[in-house]
Amino acid sequence: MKQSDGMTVIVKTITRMSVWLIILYGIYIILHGHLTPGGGFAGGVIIALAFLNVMLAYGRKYTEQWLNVRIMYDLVSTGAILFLIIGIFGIALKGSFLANILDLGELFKLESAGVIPIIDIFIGVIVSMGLFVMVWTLAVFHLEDGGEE
Amino acid sequence: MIIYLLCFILFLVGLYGVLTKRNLIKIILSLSIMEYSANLFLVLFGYKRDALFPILEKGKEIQSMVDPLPQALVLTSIVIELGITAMLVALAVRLYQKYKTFDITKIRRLSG
Amino acid sequence: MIVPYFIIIPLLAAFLITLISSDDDRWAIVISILAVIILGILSVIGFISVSKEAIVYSMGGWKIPYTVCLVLDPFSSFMLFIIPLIGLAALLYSISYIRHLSKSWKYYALFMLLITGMNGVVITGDLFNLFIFMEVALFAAYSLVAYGGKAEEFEASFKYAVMGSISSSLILIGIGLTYSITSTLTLAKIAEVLPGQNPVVVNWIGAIFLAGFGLKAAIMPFHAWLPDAHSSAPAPISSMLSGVLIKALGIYVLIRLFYNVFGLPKIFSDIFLVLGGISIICASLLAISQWDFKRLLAYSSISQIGFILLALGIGTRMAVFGAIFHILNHAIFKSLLFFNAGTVEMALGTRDLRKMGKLGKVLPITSTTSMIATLSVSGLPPFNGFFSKMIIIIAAIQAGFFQSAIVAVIGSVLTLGYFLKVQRHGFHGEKEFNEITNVPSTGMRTAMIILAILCVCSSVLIIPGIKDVVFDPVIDTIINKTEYIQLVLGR
Amino acid sequence: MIVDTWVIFILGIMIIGSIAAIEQKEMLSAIITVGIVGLGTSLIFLFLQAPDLAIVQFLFEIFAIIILVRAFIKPDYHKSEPSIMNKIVTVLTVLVLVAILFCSIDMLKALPEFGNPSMETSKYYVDNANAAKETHSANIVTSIILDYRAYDTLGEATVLFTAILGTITILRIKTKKRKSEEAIE
Repeated sequence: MKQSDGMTVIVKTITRMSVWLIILYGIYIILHGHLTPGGGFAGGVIIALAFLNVMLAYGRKYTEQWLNVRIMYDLVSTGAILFLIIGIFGIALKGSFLANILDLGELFKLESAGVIPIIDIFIGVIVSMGLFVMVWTLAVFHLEDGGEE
Repeated sequence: MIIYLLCFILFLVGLYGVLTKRNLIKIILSLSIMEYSANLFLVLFGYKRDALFPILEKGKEIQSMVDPLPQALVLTSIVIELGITAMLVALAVRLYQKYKTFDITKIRRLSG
Repeated sequence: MIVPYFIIIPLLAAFLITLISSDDDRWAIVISILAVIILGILSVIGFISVSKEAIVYSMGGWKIPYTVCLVLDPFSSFMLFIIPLIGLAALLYSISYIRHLSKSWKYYALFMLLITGMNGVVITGDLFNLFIFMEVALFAAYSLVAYGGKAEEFEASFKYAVMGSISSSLILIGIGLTYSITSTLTLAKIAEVLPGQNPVVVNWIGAIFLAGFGLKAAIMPFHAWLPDAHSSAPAPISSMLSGVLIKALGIYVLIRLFYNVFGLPKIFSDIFLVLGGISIICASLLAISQWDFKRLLAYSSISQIGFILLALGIGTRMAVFGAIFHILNHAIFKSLLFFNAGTVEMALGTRDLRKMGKLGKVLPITSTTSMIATLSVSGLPPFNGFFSKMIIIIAAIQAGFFQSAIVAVIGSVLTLGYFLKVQRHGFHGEKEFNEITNVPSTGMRTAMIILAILCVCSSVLIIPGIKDVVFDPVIDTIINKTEYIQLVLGR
Repeated sequence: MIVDTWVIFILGIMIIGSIAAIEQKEMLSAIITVGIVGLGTSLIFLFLQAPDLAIVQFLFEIFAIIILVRAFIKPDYHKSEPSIMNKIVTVLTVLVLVAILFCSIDMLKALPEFGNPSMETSKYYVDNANAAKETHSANIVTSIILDYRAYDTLGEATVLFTAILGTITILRIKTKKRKSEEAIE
């Protein structure tokens, strides 16, 4: 099974056309987490699956050029830190950890529910980037030479 | 009651797989079956007859809703389940690399 | 309010280490040691401030049963003190030990996550939250056990992960059953509602939790993973796992659930007594037949956990005192023994007691501290192990459990037996060594010396004046079920 | 009552499917079968009025299958010879599990009836959609996981973070040859 070559032209073309749509849909799901079913976890996995699509269709080399795994990995910890910092802001502004510090806004509006959509975005970043990095590490691992010095 | 019983049978099937199967991947699969059943238990306990999902819609009257708390809990445990699957797969791949087999009875450097 | 910082600090440290470190591990070491020291100071402040009145902290400013609450009472702050204490020693020991294995910042990030998980379990007052932070600690533990990168380590880690996830599923079902009959997740509220429920379901829940958390504590029928995991892990991780993790995730939760929530029904105290007795005797017998140093120590951990469980089964005030004192003492001397084993392994490249010999000359500090730890674990005065074991035995006799007292005495004798074997073959054997390749570094030696001093010093805690200050509030929180409910629910 | 019938039907299929997956000789079909069992779970979540969970379960299931197929690689990795010991273990395990099942019937009977939870705590969230009014999030499940119990979600994100870090650590670890290994070889 050669992974670096990728699949046929048809698959590649369809992937190229659909990947942005899938990512957009994932972002939509993340942003509407407080209004409709879905949220950070579901949307994050959708985005991760889009990246995975690219990896399966184009192979490892192209994906390495397209995506920087190291930056994705840093984004995971950045997302986690920002989530924690929001919690700490809760202590500073409202006196208790993870309090809803922002204005609640109007029910059923996209920009409502205070801090909830923001946390949803951070979770989306953690899940999408993190799961892709996880699968990437599994995929680049060679049984023959992996890990031995 | 019959639903709970079936759900518990599903759990025991998973447990059976973990205890008797010798292939690492089979063990991982059985573990995920166990987790499905545990998740199902939680959601079953929260179901209310003739109630709707706990999401408001604009311009719609507030109706009776099913219990949202178990759903929140299960959302968490599904993510945990994926985490443990990934870690077990990583370990299984490393074990294959070292022992050249997925059979747990042949992976036995530790004993006693 | 200091309560949420017990989670925030180690979590922030873990995330920062992941974010800023590249190939270098210097910043990781600095951050993690700093975080552990701050946690230690916080826990002391916490212990002093809660000895009069415990703190209940509700998340996000919501009312208690509707959100997650954190409870800092004397018992949890006692555990919160042990975690950074052993953690600091383990970190000091790790610095050069891990460079010797494989230098990476990931070790420190995972170490901080391990501490986060344990702190989270100890401080929470919510059943499901306890489950989540237990998983954090376990995930970190699985990957740290495999950190050495050898075949046996992956095997041990796989076994541990499989066992751990079986018990996690069991616990999740237990949580589901609890929720179905009590309709709440706050431990105090469960404790209030549970007595009026159907006893069949309540006993089943108890049995499921006993199996689930018993697996984490490695009580005897559920112990199969511990000897592998604890003997294969890197030495500082073995000491964290044996010294703190099985107590924070296993024993602590068992005490919280069965004392504070279930109110220790008779049937479960009997089960505790029986399982404790089985653990003491069987694990000691298994330990005697071992030649692998770390494996012997791992079996010894099971038998010492048996002592704690036995004391919990007796359930009198004195027995509980013995149990928590033994938790502290076992954490100290078992960590020290694992450090010794790690140093010897690093120096000689073997864990087999038959291949060791006279080590007094080449490893003077290791062999002296191991002697202190041996005397301590086998219960000889004036070391700390003697006092906690003696209190447990006296409590058993006072409460009329003569069989348990006899079992405990036999257990202590067996312990002395297999540790004499360690000393005789491992440190005072016939083989002579003149030179060794890997000399223990300053950090490693410091860690061992600190713990050896603590082995002697912690027997001071038995003096009545000090005991009243340190242990009495802890015992009060464990014994008083109603007080815990009133405290959390604010009545 | 139609929900009961559907749930029992799907659960029955799931049990048959999981037995089939566990006893299956070929590994790829076993993985796919477990995937179908997972999708059955997702379907039950839909019937039980939990669309959030159905979506998340569905997506995470796909992800889990991808990871598992990645570990499977080639069929000849999974040869195993039958042994008598294994058969004895299997029979004993089945007996013990059936015994547990019979003991559990009493407990399962004593549980609250299906479809009729007491909801003492969650009344607060659901009555008049109180949770939505307090947090201004129309999705009450979201309002619980990200506001009332946001601390749980922080823990959950940490679990995921730990799993990622752990996977990378396990797969990337490089070992120096240690003395003990040299001694064995």
